[in-house]
Amino acid sequence: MTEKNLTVRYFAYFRDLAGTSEERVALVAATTGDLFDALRERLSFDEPRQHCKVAVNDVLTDWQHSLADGDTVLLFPPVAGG
Amino acid sequence: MTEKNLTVRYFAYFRDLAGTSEERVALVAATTGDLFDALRERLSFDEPRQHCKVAVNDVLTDWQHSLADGDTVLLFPPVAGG
Amino acid sequence: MSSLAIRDIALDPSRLTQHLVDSHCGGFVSFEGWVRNHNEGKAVVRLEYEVYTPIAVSEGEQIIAEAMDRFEIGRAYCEHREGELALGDLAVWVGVAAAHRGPAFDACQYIIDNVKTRLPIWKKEHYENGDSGWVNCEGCAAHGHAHG
Amino acid sequence: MSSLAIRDIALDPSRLTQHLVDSHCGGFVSFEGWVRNHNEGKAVVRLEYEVYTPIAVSEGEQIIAEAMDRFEIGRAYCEHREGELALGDLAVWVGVAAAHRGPAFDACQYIIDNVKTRLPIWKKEHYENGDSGWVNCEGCAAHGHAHG
Repeated sequence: MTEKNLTVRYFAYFRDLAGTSEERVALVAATTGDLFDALRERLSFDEPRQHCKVAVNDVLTDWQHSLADGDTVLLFPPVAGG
Repeated sequence: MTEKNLTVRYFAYFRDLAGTSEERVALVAATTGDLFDALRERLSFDEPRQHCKVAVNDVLTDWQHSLADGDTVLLFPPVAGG
Repeated sequence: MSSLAIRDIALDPSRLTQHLVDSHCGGFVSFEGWVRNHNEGKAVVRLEYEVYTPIAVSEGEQIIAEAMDRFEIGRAYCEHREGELALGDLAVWVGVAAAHRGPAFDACQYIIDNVKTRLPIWKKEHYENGDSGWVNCEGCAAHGHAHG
Repeated sequence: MSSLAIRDIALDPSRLTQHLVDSHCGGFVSFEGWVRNHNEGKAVVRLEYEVYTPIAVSEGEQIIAEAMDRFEIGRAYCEHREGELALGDLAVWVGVAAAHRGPAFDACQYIIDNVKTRLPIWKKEHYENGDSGWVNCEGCAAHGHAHG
């Protein structure tokens, strides 16, 4: 599998951990789930997938979503509206 | 059984039927239920007891309440607040 | 302060909410009953509420005490109108503040359900065709008492 | 008009209710979420909401469309704050108007339950002792991320 160039945007707690709100990453990641696992290891957070959300190109999706070169992935830590 | 002197107060639909908001009645009525039945016949209304309410001397009560001479009985047709 | 009041002037939800502000309570649920323009297919133009206030207040306070007892809530308050109301006017307001929203929803519904069935309040509707009638209680047989 | 909006200024319930006035709907239920002075035993002095607005709005509109579909209601509307809030400020408002109150209560609760769990909104609390922390989601494990 070849690497994909992705833009990852971080919010709230994840932004604090990443130390940035956005970065370019080149990754051999087939799905949003793969990307999540790679970032979870790199940023050392505990949250399991089911407590987080992900959007690709501004549309909410699931952890089986196949990533394409050039995608912008939004990584949402556990939400707490209201 | 001797007659009791009661004050009966009518509200809303019952006042329209009675043509007055209050009257003195002298009645051989042991309970609020007896009074209800007598007035239901005299005023010719259809409502059964369970759709109406009664208070004696400003306290809500049931249809088994024993009446005493001098009591003021409030007769409430079906309520429709809200 | 009483937990229920009968008013002969317009109810103002923002003033009413002030009764319930509590820095311990993050959830607030309110119910507002507005005068509708129709009832059972008839066009309503205005209505009157008749209230027997002494018992409406004592029974209303009892309902709110029951709600405080049954549900984990902080505060609850209710006001009901009497007199003449126009379309869109506020007839009844119930507000409940609680630490958690579930009990606030449950208590608010409990209070309005019981206010509607237990308080000595009667509603006379005036219809577009000139008729008027006392509205039957919720849950009673569906026949009104229309008068010319 | 969108059925959900994110605001960076104070929410005003009386203005919001105007979105929902409908002469066919006699029952109106609203939920207000106020900033509390405590959370999990810690004294809160203020908080910030971070919102990712494009998805908060599209997902919020989806939630309200679901509520309109599931419950017999006439109208529903929601606003959520972003930015800095003080104690007692209104963080979220949900209003539902319906011909009958049962569906209005159910729909209002459905909307707030889903707004809290599905919208990309995060809350950072600032505590009396100078700490601050991102608040965990409802239903997630009860551990916050406190930072000095």
